[in-house]
Amino acid sequence: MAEMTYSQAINEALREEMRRDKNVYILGEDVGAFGGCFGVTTGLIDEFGPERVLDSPISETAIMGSAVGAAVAGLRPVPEIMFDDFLGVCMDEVVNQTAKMRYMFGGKAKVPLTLRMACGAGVGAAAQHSQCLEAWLCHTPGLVVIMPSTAADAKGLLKTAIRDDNPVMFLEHKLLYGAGGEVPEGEYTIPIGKADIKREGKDVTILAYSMMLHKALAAAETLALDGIDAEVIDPRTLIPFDKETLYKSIEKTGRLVIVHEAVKQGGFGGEIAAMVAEECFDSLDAPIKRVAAPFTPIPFASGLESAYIPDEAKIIDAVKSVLG
Amino acid sequence: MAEMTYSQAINEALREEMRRDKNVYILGEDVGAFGGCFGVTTGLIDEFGPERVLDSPISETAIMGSAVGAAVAGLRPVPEIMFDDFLGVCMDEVVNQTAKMRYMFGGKAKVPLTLRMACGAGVGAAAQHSQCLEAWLCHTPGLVVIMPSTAADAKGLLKTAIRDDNPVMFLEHKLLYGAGGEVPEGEYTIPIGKADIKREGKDVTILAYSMMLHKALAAAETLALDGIDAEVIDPRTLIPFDKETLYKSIEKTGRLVIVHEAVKQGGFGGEIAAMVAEECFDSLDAPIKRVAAPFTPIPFASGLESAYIPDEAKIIDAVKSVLG
Amino acid sequence: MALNKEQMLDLYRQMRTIREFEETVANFFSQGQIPGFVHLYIGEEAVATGVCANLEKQDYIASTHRGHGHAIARGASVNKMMAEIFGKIDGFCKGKGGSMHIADIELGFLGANGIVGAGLPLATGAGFALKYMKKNGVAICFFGDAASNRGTFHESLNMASIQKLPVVFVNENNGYGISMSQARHQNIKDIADRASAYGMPGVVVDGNDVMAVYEAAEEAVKRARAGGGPILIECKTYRHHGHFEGDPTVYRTDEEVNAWKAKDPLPRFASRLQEMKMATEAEIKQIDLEVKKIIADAVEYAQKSPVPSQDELLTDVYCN
Amino acid sequence: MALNKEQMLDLYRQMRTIREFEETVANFFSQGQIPGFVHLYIGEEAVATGVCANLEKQDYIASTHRGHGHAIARGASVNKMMAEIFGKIDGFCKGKGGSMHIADIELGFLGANGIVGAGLPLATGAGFALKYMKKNGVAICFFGDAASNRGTFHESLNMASIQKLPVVFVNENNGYGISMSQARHQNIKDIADRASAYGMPGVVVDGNDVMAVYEAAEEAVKRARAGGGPILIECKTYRHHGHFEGDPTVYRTDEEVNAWKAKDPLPRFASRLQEMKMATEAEIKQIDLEVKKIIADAVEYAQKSPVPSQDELLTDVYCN
Ligand SMILES: Cc1ncc(C[n+]2csc(CCOP(=O)(O)OP(=O)(O)O)c2C)c(N)n1
Ligand SMILES: Cc1ncc(C[n+]2csc(CCOP(=O)(O)OP(=O)(O)O)c2C)c(N)n1
Ligand SMILES: [Mg+2]
Ligand SMILES: [Mg+2]
Repeated sequence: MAEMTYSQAINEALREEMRRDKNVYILGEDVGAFGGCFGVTTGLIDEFGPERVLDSPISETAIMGSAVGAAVAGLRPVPEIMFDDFLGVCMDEVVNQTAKMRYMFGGKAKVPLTLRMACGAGVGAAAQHSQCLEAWLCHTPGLVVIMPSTAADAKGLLKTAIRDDNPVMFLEHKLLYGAGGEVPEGEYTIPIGKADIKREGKDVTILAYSMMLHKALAAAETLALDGIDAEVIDPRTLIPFDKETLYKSIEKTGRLVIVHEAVKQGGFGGEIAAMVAEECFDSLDAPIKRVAAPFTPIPFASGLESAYIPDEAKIIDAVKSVLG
Repeated sequence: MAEMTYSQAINEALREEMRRDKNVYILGEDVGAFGGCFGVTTGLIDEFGPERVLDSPISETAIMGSAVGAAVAGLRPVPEIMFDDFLGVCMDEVVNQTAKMRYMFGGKAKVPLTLRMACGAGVGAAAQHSQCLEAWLCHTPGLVVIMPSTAADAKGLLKTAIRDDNPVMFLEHKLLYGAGGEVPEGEYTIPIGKADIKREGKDVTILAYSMMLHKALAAAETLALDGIDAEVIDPRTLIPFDKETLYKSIEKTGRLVIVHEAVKQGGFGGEIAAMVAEECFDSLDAPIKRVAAPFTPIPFASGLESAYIPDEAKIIDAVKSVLG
Repeated sequence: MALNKEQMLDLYRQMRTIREFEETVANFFSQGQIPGFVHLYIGEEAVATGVCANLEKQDYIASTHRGHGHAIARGASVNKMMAEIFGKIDGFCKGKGGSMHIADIELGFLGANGIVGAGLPLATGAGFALKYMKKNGVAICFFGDAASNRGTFHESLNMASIQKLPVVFVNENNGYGISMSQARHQNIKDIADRASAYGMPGVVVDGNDVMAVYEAAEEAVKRARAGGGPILIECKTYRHHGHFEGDPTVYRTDEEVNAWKAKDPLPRFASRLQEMKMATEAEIKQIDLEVKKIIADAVEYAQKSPVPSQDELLTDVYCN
Repeated sequence: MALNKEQMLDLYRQMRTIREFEETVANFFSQGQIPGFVHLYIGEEAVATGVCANLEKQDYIASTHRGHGHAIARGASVNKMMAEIFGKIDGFCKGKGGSMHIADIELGFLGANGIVGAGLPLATGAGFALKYMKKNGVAICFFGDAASNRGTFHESLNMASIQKLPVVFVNENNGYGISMSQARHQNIKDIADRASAYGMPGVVVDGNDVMAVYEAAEEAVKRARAGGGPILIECKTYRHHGHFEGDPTVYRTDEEVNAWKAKDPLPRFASRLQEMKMATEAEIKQIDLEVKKIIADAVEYAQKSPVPSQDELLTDVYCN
């Protein structure tokens, strides 16, 4: 195992896949010598040159649209949108082109691209630079949606994503970029669609992903002091979603708390809760609780932003309430 | 009561509100002499002239973006996007400008616009002209989301929407345009955020909106022949959502089936189910069932399209399964 | 390069095939046998035909909602096209796409597209791929006059220009976006003038003259293949039918329609062929008859093809 | 119209206020007292100042992520601005917006904007409203060189042109979009040349010369008010600081920075004022001192203002 940051892990995944397959290229704003807004692509242009690491004009529509065109024509683009908040600028390309092309063409197209983007609050970037918008993507047939929470997962999943023939939406939490973690040495990949039990427990299941996984783990440790043994599941991939791992856990614990940073209303947690309420109803001993952001844009002032983001205390409250 | 189509009812609402308030104007593609792609704005240009009924270039970004600018500067724009499928083209304007402006500016802006758009499958328009994308909008704090199912509701709610100081997303189902209905004579409005019990019953609650309300009502009649007495609730407004009416119904029936045409995964039905599973758990005697579209783009061929769209038979099955 | 007789007749045959195909579709649509929206290319045949005659196997084209002509000119099977439009399993997309989504990536046809202006970045990306893979290829993007007001136009031409991509942007200026005339939707006369905003050349061509289109495209394609970068070609043309079948076309006058019908690219090229002694009237009639048969066969093919089975609903969403 | 002494000194005072404000923000940012992203306007003061000096009460401006200068030039309270940047309740947005969302609709300031190019359609809409309500007003849109590659630029200029709206599009060409130089992000030299794609005039101005900017804007604003329609003004300028505070600016050379600093709009205008005998060095120093005090007061105001209370989190999402 090597210790590295989430950002370095992503950088390594990009580098390894670009070495492995010359059809992989990167296109995004300031991804070249500047290394990307968050430094994730640092140094790649030195190894692969400006033909494979392309600085783009501020034209997300063309970034995404040209990536689809290049993908169906045989390349494996890894476009970057600086913030997932800018998805609205190229949503048509993501939803009506990227996601639907294969189906509309009767299976006769492949769109092997991986769109990377930074999401999440916590740095005072306010309403237009802090959102978690995975719910839009999870409602879109044809897309794969991945939100890794650790450096190791980020590396292994990004490598798989780049090799996958389906379009993958890869959401990186900006607060995690600097977070360190153990990453296996050498070549490895992580399968898409496999959840990871990040902590085993028997009293309650906490499902959390991306940044919130870490808050859930911290909450679990605090709960342990009160004798509550929480199981913490990280789905890692939202589409396809690993129901089996989750349902098995609920059968054991009988209780579920779902945690995500996105706005609760209409968030992907609702889908998970609904799925469970439909397919796992008899295993449930208590209502399903969701811990997520309130129905408001993201405020700038630090105190308000902290109040906005779900935290350990709220997770603990939710767990205690389902435990009765 | 007067008999008129859904389309005529919307046209009347527009006409009445434009007469009432000279700051109301319409902007969209072919909304003038052509009368709009579905004929909804027919004749308005004759009464109000091209200064208030503006044909737009194919520039949804500018349609929506300029509407926001005009709204904060004191007008009440009623922009039209021909198909809600094109939301992706102007999603940034909808989500990052329209919805967030008031909050970002500390309450010191009003964005009184009403975006009208046609949604829904059933006319063989295929993957890019048939979607129901309300879930994206329902996940966006700052927006009001309305999906009327009848001519009377469409008229009364559109009038309220235009007068409302919040941005309203108004989704009209294209299969309903030609559907007739009774509409009250004279001036009336319908409040935003009030569900309507379209059929009273005691055995099961069916929540359905837009086109699906009609399929739910048909299913309820068929179920009645089997002695099953279904209550059918039309939320009409999705944001804000009338929980009270729904919860009261569930307390009575103990069972809930949610029906919408949008893709089930990540659809707004998930939010409703999750809400109920969290806040109404003890009133539930059975798992919550959702009847909605499968996780696939919308196919062209008529037979496949029919299989895609939720129908009476699927609603009946779902009801029977929660009763059984 | 001057075209020989065979090539010239091929151009004519291509245009006639498009015309016959479209008239047949119009006919079946009016009988209610085709669902959804259908946008016909009648009157604009010279554009797709003149452009695509310059293409090679590795090249790509991106199309629009009005895509039948582009597909045929690129060499797509009319049988599979007709079957698709009828929603049958032997269609290009197994009946899942319909008129607005006919595509064949293998053939270098990136698809018709239901989103106006969406083809522009797709073609840009295909051009990028061709350059990246050193395939000596070129990507063509067809798009309408009204589409030239979408942001995708701007972003794509800018990107293609700075990346010096082998992309030929072919504007089909038929004077209208649905009901809105060009004079009302933009404040310029020649869309080709927009090229200068991206530092690329812009050319105006008579889009009803297949030879003129051919020659302009020839030069543009040659330049692009040689690494000269993108170019914008504006073809002035007209659609004889309404925007979609069923459009009452209240927004234009009979005079205007008739003036343009007098410039119909088909009889015009037929006369020219005769003037140039490239073909006799009989030869042309013969082609017309052959084409009629081919399209009639396509209809038969489509009608005989089964509808997709119900399990097709859930396939092709993802690759495995 | 020639400016009198008082007006000229006001221009100077305005620019000095922006400079002092920005340097103060830079200072507090580097001390870690300001969260989030901060984009400073230092070096570009002449643009906002020269343009906004032409505005009347009913007019609107739309701004960018680099919006402090625009706000100050439009007459926004530096106290409320500073408080906003510090995230305090007395800020323009009660601390909910921060640097990138300072706004004051009452003042005709449609807001800074975190989305590059988003201001273009907003200003177009505000211009539409002014025309619709016959307010004899004008809407200004500031936007960067890199923003001119976004689709919103294209769609907005086209719409403003066909609707003949009173909108002045002011391009602030500081040569870079973050790290990407203009030469790399577009294949043209003068962004003003893009105006012809919309049938509107385009003008290039020395953006470091406040008088030149003032005069170009004066003409444009007058024309727009008189119903002459929109216009595009390109102001060539430069930002002295990095893209955002903390940017190591690896993408440009010291020579380049120094060459531009030699053209710093502030000392340049100060000299000009003295040459024109509009002000003595002492008078200018006096203004500088006064401004220093004003900004110091703004900091005090901001620091004394309380942070927003927790219930502010959920207010202002909807009107009631
Ligand atoms: C983004 C988008 N906006 C609107 C439409 C509806 N629409 C379909 S075709 C069309 C007109 C297109 O005009 P033009 O680009 O000139 O092509 P033409 O139809 O004349 O060939 C419109 C408005 C659409 N499909 N996509
Ligand atoms: C749609 C969008 N894409 C990307 C960004 C990230 N971003 C913020 S400012 C900026 C550069 C803007 O350059 P320019 O328009 O020239 O303005 P300047 O910063 O030079 O004033 C970028 C890429 C953004 N905020 N919005
Ligand atoms: Mg056209
Ligand atoms: Mg710049």
